[in-house]
Amino acid sequence: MADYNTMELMICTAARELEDGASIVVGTGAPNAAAMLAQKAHSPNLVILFEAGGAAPLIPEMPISVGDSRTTWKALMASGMCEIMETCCRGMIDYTFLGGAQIDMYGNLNSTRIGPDHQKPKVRFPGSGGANDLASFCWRMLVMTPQDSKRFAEKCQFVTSPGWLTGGDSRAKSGLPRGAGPYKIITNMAVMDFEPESKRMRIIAVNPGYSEKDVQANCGFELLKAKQIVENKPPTARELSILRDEIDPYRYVIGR
Amino acid sequence: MADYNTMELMICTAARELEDGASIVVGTGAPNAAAMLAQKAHSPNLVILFEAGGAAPLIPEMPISVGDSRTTWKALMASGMCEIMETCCRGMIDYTFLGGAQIDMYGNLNSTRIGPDHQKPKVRFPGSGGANDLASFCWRMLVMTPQDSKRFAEKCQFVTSPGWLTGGDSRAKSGLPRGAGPYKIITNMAVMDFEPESKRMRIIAVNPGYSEKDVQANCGFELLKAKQIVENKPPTARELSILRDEIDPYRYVIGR
Amino acid sequence: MESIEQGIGKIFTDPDPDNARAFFRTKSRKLESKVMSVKEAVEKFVHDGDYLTLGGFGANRVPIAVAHEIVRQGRKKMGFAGHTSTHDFQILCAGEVFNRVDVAYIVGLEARGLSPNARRYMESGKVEVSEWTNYSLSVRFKAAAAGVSFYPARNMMGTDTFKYSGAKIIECPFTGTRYVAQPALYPDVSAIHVHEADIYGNCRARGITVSDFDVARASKRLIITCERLIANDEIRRDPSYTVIPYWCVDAVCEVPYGSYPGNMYAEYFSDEEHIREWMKTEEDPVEFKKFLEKNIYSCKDHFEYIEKNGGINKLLKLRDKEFMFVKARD
Amino acid sequence: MESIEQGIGKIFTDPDPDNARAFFRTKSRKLESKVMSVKEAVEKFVHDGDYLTLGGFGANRVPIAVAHEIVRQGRKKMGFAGHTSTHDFQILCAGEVFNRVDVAYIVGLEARGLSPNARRYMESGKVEVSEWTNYSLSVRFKAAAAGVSFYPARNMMGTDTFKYSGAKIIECPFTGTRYVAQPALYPDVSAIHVHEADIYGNCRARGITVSDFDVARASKRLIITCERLIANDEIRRDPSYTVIPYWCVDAVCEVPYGSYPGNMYAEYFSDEEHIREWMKTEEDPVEFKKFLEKNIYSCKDHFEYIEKNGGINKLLKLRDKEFMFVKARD
Repeated sequence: MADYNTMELMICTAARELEDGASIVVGTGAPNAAAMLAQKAHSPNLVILFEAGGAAPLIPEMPISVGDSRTTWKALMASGMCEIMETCCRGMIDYTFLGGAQIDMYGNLNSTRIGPDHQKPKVRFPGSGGANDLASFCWRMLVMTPQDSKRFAEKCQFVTSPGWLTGGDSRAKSGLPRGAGPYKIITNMAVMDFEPESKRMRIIAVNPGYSEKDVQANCGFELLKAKQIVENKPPTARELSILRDEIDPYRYVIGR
Repeated sequence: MADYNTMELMICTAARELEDGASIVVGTGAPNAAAMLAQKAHSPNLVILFEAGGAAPLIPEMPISVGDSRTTWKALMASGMCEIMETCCRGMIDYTFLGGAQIDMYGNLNSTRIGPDHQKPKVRFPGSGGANDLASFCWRMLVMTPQDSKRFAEKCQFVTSPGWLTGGDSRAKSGLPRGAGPYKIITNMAVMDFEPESKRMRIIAVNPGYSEKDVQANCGFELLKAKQIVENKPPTARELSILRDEIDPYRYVIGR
Repeated sequence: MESIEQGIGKIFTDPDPDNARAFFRTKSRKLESKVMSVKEAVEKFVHDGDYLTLGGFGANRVPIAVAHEIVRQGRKKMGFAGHTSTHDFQILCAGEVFNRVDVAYIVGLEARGLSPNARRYMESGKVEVSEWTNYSLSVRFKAAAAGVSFYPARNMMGTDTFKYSGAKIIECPFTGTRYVAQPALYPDVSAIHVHEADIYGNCRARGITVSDFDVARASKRLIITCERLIANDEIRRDPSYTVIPYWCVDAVCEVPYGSYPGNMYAEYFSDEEHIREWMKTEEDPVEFKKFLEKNIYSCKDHFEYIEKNGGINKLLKLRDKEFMFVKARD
Repeated sequence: MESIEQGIGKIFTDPDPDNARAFFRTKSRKLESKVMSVKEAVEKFVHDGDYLTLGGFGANRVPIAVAHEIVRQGRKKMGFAGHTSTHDFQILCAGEVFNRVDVAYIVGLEARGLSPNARRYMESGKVEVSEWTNYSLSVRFKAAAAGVSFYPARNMMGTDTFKYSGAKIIECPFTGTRYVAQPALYPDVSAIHVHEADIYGNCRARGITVSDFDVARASKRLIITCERLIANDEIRRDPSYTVIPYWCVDAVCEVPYGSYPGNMYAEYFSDEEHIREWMKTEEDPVEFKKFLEKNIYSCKDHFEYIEKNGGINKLLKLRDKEFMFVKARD
């Protein structure tokens, strides 16, 4: 039953985090696929929202943009950016998925630039978009990302979106809404959470075929390790069939 | 041609202040009648708005409430209170009409209470409603009111809505939007404006049949007098016929 | 942040956004039927001592059935947002439901005059007041809807309205402009009447919106009454017109003519005859008691109230009046 | 008011509400026809050096005809709000139209990848940037629409996004909660594409609204492009659906398919083939120059551009795709 690729594994792992009755703001691609999978597999009451205004659509196929018509297809509401972000800020949204070019041990994310000169960067990325907002407001931030030691960086060259900032109680002191923050990091190799006191990233599960050592070897900083590290469960046949047949038949995401 | 009552005179006088292409937020009753008259008589492009959300209706008959369906009859927009008030605050609204139980020499208005104990007033009036907001935001505040020395008070027992506050540059210093304030006070006896430096109320015109002395005798504070005090022009036959036949055929307002 | 000046009025609700977040975290996001009677909704969601907001504009698109039911069930010691509250205020005063009010516009019924009973109640000393303005209350709801503890506005400065409010004056960190900081108002419970809702609480409304969409979002608990229940499919047919999403809503009550004797945009005009009778009767406390017994306490529900005051025939006339059909003049 | 901390980024526009009021005082409130061509509208209302905002969401309900015309007329040294700006950003970069940008989301085209030419331009050092977020820019427009100089929000704190922004950190005078004060953004000129407008500029739109209604109110000058002109009577038939009132508007241009190659809710889907071609061609600056010559500089108007890329037949296919008709898969 190893007949799945790492993208499929990450999506299935991520989907399992989303319990019935929860709410989530997602982007395009893998996060969207994970939310759709959760909804179809085990959480029919998962409410999916998009930052540009779409709320609770019956998503008919993968959106290309978080503002395209797929995000409002038979939706319950087509609204605006303030509506969605303020629903998050009021505390009504449980989850969000984010990503970036770099992530550090506290879950801070860089999606802005590489290079030291801000006005003339070596590489310019899109910037925050809604990521900083969602990372600030949603109760639990999830990240789905391939694991390599450049991406898992000792220090982000630019902190676009807040994780636990510099760890400990630094996020609580920053003024960001109380109790929200990074929750789990899902990679091709492992699942990480954050140790409650130091807020440092910690391995809690490894994927079939990988060891803790592999994970650490592909990480630019020292990872903490949970007392018990479990082996992550592979996708089930049902999950895979929903994902392949219903959600992404053209393999836009799982074919990557 | 003295075939008109003082309410009709006040409404016609007020209507003449409203030039074509201006915008105004009005309430019910006489102010509404004045705005409708201006629109029908000489200012077809006068835009009339209501604080509850109605914008540019073709008002079919006198509204009972600034939120009733007459305020959105064939209107250009049915919106909300923030929409209207913020249109005012952005500086898009030229005029508003206000009133109150008391007005002082700086055009401050009391529509909140009589009696010294705020928690147990002798007489409780409605309070600000939108009056304080409109007095703060609209460029020119107009007042239409019967003239008597109790109403034109030395000091308002409660300043609900701002006029020129304590005169001089006190309003500019208060933080209220620059350049807005009371403009003209139209009574059954006279028309007053405000002397530019002291911001004290000043007679600029008297109505047919009244003298400056009558006006002062019916005012609880000393009125300034313009260099030239003119006699206010009586309503024209055309104004009266529009007012009586088209605007208020049931004499709800002009029959008072 | 230091404030330059502050009012002496009380703030009756907690503006803290983290406390509000902790509450909203627990609020259901499930798509499940919330249809119930007004009686049930008030029993379940309106408690003695709660801070209450009623949607609409005094006698326009107001949740009258809920206001009557609150009086009928004898709720007391509530807080209330007097945000151009006119006929609804009259009803709550009749039941002496509240003992503290954020005042923007109370006691009056606009062009109709002042309510004698509401004045008596407000002059009795039984009710604690803080003064605000219509826009201030709108902004306070808007701030709460945005999940923050205040928004700045340029009104109220220099007046006693400010002095008797719970607001504070601050300066813009960019321009030095002075503002009144308006503290967020998160009501414990609100009721809003709309044209259409589905069983989950997704709502559509037409005509003026006042501050209702912000009130809906700011409120911890929300009762929706609607002229008509509609199918969820109809909501999904075009989501552009949903103005309140279901996750804000705790109860959905189908109450046709639910704004009666108030006006409902594109449905029916206000029953001015009945409102006049109400105001007239208030002049005599003994008569008014009988009037309330007839129109509220002895009524099973909103429909019995309507039937006692002309029933469907009256409402057809009010429909004619709303659309200005010629016979409306009869 | 002292701020606790402040970003080092520039604020490219004046947040002062009294200066904005002085401008808006002079803006016409007359109900007069504003119908003109996109060419005229850009000539009249878009000037070198102006700060520009484009409505919609990157490649959804975007005023593409205006973006092309700005490039065609060679506007330079503009400021720009990169508020999830994707394909529209690509177009403006192609013309090197701006030299300063408030960044929320730029350079990328969401799931489609990054624009090579936009990256080159943004990495060239020719463009000054301040960093913000999508919500920050939304709040900055919302504050301007409300006629104030800032609104507080709970994002950005603790990050470099804040550090490279023009925002400041303040504390709530009621709760002590920390906020990022977001300075109001009053654009000199904006363009918004809507479904329907009358000749005066009263607009209707469906689907997602992003921040467009606030942008419309915040902007000193506003160009509306619409899929269809509709009669003023139709606006007045039910004013509940007017989302932008005419007094915000300076020009009304009827541009069916005006969001092409972007998506227009309930009208047509995006032309992904053409957008892919655009991105691919950008890889080679020489090829890209030819591509721009063909698709922008040599085109008389938006329709010529559409005709060169498949014309009405292509648009019928995109309509099928929008509605997910079976043949859309062909």
